[in-house]
Amino acid sequence: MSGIDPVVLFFLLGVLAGALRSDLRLPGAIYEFVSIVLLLSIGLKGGIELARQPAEGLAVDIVAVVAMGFVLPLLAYPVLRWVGRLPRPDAASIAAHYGSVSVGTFAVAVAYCARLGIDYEKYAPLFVVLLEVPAILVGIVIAKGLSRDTHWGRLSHELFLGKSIVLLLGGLAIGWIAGPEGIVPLDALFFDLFKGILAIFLLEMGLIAARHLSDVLRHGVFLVAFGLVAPLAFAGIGSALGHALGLSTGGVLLLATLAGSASYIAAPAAMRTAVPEANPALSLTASLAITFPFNILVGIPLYHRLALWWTQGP
Amino acid sequence: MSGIDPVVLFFLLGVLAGALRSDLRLPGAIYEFVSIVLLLSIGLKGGIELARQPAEGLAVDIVAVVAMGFVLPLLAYPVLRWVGRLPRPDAASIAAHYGSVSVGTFAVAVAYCARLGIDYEKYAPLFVVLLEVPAILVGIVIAKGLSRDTHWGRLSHELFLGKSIVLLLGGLAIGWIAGPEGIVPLDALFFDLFKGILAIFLLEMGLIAARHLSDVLRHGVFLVAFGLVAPLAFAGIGSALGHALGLSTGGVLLLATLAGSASYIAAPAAMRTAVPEANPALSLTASLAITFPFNILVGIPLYHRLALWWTQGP
Amino acid sequence: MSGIDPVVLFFLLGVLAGALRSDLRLPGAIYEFVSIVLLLSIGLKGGIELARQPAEGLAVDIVAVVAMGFVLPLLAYPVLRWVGRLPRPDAASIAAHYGSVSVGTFAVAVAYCARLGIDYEKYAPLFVVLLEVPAILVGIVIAKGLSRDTHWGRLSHELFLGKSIVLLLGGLAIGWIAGPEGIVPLDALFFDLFKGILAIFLLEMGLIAARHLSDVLRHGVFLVAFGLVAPLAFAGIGSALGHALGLSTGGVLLLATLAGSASYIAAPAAMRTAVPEANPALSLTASLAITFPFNILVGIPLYHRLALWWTQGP
Amino acid sequence: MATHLRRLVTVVTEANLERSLVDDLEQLGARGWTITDARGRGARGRRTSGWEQDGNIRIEVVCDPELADKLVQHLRARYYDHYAMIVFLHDVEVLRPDKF
Amino acid sequence: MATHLRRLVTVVTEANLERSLVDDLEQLGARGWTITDARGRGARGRRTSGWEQDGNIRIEVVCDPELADKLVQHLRARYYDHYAMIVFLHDVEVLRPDKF
Amino acid sequence: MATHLRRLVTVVTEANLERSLVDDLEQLGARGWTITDARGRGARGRRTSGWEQDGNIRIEVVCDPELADKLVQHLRARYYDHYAMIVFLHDVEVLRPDKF
Ligand SMILES: Nc1ncnc2c1ncn2[C@@H]1O[C@H](COP(=O)(O)O)[C@@H](O)[C@H]1O
Ligand SMILES: Nc1ncnc2c1ncn2[C@@H]1O[C@H](COP(=O)(O)O)[C@@H](O)[C@H]1O
Ligand SMILES: Nc1ncnc2c1ncn2[C@@H]1O[C@H](COP(=O)(O)O)[C@@H](O)[C@H]1O
Ligand code: NA
Ligand code: NA
Ligand code: NA
Repeated sequence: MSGIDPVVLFFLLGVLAGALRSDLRLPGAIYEFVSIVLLLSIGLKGGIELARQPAEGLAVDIVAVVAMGFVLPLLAYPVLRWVGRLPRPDAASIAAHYGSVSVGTFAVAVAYCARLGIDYEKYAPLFVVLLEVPAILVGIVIAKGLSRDTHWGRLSHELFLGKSIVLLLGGLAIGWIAGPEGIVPLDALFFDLFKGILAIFLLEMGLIAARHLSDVLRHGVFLVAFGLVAPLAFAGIGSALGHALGLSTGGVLLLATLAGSASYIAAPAAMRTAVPEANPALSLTASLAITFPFNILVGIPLYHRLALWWTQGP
Repeated sequence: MSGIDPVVLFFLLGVLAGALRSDLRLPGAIYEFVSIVLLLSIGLKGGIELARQPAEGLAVDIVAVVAMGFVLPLLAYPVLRWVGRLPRPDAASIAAHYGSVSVGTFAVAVAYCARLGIDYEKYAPLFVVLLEVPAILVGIVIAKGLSRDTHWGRLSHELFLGKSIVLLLGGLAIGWIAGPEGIVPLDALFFDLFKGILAIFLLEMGLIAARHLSDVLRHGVFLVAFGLVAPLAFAGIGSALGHALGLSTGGVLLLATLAGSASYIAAPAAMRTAVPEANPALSLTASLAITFPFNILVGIPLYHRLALWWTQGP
Repeated sequence: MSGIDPVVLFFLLGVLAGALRSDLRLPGAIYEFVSIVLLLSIGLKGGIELARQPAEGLAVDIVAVVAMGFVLPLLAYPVLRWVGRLPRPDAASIAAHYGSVSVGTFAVAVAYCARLGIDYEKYAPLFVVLLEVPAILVGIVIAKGLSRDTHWGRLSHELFLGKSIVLLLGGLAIGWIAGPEGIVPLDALFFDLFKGILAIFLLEMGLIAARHLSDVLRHGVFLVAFGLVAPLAFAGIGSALGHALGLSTGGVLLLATLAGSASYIAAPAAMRTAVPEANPALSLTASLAITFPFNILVGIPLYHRLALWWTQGP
Repeated sequence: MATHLRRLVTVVTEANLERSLVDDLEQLGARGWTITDARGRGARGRRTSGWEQDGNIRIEVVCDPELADKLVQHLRARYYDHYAMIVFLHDVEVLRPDKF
Repeated sequence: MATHLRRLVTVVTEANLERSLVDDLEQLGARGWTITDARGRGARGRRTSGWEQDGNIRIEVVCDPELADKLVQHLRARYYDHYAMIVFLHDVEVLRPDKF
Repeated sequence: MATHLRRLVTVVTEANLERSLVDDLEQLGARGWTITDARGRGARGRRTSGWEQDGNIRIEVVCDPELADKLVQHLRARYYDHYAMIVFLHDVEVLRPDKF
């Protein structure tokens, strides 16, 4: 569908450097900064477009997307529990990770659209916000029931005020209030640098993924298979929903990507607190070392075809 | 006087996130980097303009501005001591903070001028340098007298070679030596990114201010009142001086902003060393959680009107 | 040959601030980030140009440059050992530093060429990669012989997978694969910001150099003399080789600069592990506080003349 | 110089427990603590700083023996089974006994 | 393995005192020290790293009992009243007694 | 609360030795360690963090006396002569003796 995106090459460079045990490493402060800028950029971009052409009748989309966020982990759990024979907490935790989303994967898909000039609904960043939390809630309830032990107050605080939601919504709001002209002086940082910053981010993700690669085999062939099949299945569901909602090709592609992506920031942190019995290495390895690379290398172009198939017919 | 500047929205986002106790935080290294770039940008900009059109007869301006730096804390002290009934060290320390200046506030005012196309004397960054130290010296002398205990040597070293003075003067010098053309290759970092970097800076300032907001009420209504009235009064003085010196509207606005701003970097550090009896929470809360937000949200547009009133008549 | 480059003024500002013991400092995370971006930029630039016009017959250049990397420390060692009367490990270690290269110096030379519009062979970043390691190997062998004690495996891993080689080669590969158009979205970070980031880097290098300046005199006049004469001599050799290989003026200038530069990252780390008896203060002071400033202030313009002399005749 | 004996409890654990542990310390009545960032290895594998989900913290609490006991019991009950954590204690001397 | 007893003095205090404390240590004749960045809570409230005016440092000095005494006295006299600071000490074993 | 005695070995040394020391710890059989970044001064001069070639690390190992001895001997033999390094040890109490 066209050559590989150079930002993805940065990911591969990171994986290679990590696998060869190079001493290359990105300071934690830089990783945090780079993710903050990415989240703000994505939010701002969405907000500006909303200011330009207000999205009407968003209510249906919102409800449908949130519903998908609740359903996906319910589909994943039985497979993990009975096909994969994983203990309940682990199955629930992995289900939560795969029902939730990865902003990094979304950013790569956005860059993909930009590169190929694919249009999409500009409120797409909202989907990220909507999909992040529901699956995590479901995962916790599966693991623990609606038990008193769970500090729901603290937990939902942690979930709804997590860094990514605050920055995405904040960016959306600022972009919407300030509008396209208002943001112009900020373009240099948030838009012109977007891909460069994404490249740095992916370099670090590659280094991190490489650190977890050695764990992949230890966890057995089921986890690998799940990490490759789940994104495909979920992207299928996401693209079907996108089509049903009447989204454009780009919109379908992005919703498929989100559905097919697995969280490696919000979900791990929340599951660690709420379901400590779950082994964090399992879910993190799957989402970070299998599904993330799969999605950015193979998945996104595939979901593009899928979206074209839905919107233009076979 | 026109819609709100989007960079100010970043400040509000920070305050909101902080007040809701979100886990959003900016790494210390990024905060430091961002302030370094801001200081250099401001200095470079001034230096370039000085290279373009040399400012003649600056001597009078310099003397007058420095004099104002010595006078302002002398005006604040009696109010703090006898109206506010604060202990001598605290009153002296707060007076020093308000007599000195905030570079962050200055940066927002510069962005304000740029957005509305308001011209100003390009040597304005010099005012920042000139105003930073005198009030701190006065504050120390009020608190301690000209006592032997004070290590004046070490102290003035710390003051005159503090980060902000070194970077502002360094930037001025480099800009002046290299001139507009020489700096062109550096424009991308220091000028194109200026507002984006200011946005990140203000996001963090919002988070910091929020952390101190809860202290505001504890310190009583006097401190709040002082934090709101002092900037107005001092900005009045600053604008009058600016007018007397024959500055343009923008110049009057900037000098008013500086006079009305309160230090939260140089003054706290110096007072902590020289007047340890003063409670740092008092002065920091006032300058950071009251006066800084007031100035960037309300003050600067107000000082603009004030400047127009001086330069164009009522 | 034209006024001083403003990035060099940032170096001087750093030296001044450091010498006056200002509290200005750049966070370690920023220094690391800035060097990562510089290395990637240099690599990418080379890769893009290689994609544009493939360099044929590079084999001869490669062999010749690597050979120079082996020869330079062999020339330096006798001088250090018998003229400077340094102990064998110290002489070997310093020889390794001066035979190897400084990427920071190379970046300043690249900026110098860009500013004066001097063309050079675009595969020049390869020279950096080729010259980094050989001299270090030679230094270790001089110091220790081919002894069993040296963990050659671990050592060569450390050398060939060091940060600078990975990033330079990685950048080259990515630039080469993606080609000029592919990289366009990354231009803002890696090319537009190049000089600004170099300025920040040099500011920090100035601060570091200043910290080591006080050591210079302690180590005696021989070290100072060596730190000034060695770059001249080695740049002479580098320029002769460049001329022999038929490089353009810019290519000769860059190869001279590399030969004349002394490592302060790869070599110190490697010598510390492999030749712990060598006093790291000696070699670091020479390369960082003497040779680096000399090269960027005086050396590069001089090597430019030298290159002109070779390519255009006297 | 008259000094007084207190206990120093040191905990090394996962960085994302920080908020939760600070809440615990407040509830147990600790009057102060000190936290530094750390990395390391233990039974639950290598933990490298630099990425949010990884990384350790090292918490120190100077307190009287009763609180030390309560704290250690609490940590054992609540965290030992499922989190990367080590705890060790020893006596230290302080000057202001009323402060700890 | 023959070891020798020395004192380890640990100070946790405001980060902006670093320069001043290092000067003090030099004047008192300490031959070495180690500093790490820290955050924490105490009688003077919560101190979070990440912003220049906030943040703590944690200084360790291994020394003989005399210097430990002098150091602690000095800290008490000069800083206890007005700065966020705690100090604690205990014995440690070292191998090279002449080094400390 | 039943506690068990173990040894805490603390090493402060050059940051660029980290990889090498971690290898040593693994070979000597240490089951865990904790590392923090540090700066400081000692016989080999001032070491400030912030630049790669400078900077210290501070390694802590909780272990039984035999391993503590072996570790200290190894450090002395391999690093004392040529590297900036200090080592000190003392007893600490732990709850899970099988862990260390
Ligand atoms: N024996 C040990 N000595 C020092 N630190 C340790 C030791 N064992 C574990 N740690 C630290 O405690 C953390 C959690 O340990 P664990 O629960 O054993 O994985 C590790 O990541 C290390 O930082
Ligand atoms: N009981 C304690 N245990 C450990 N650290 C403490 C304790 N009390 C205070 N600290 C640390 O010492 C700093 C200054 O304490 P204070 O002077 O009590 O505010 C705090 O910010 C903490 O980092
Ligand atoms: N007496 C001491 N107390 C605490 N830390 C020390 C002491 N001496 C040295 N250090 C630390 O150990 C490192 C190496 O020490 P040295 O080998 O003496 O240069 C120094 O950089 C300090 O961080
Ligand atoms: Na998903
Ligand atoms: Na003021
Ligand atoms: Na060289």
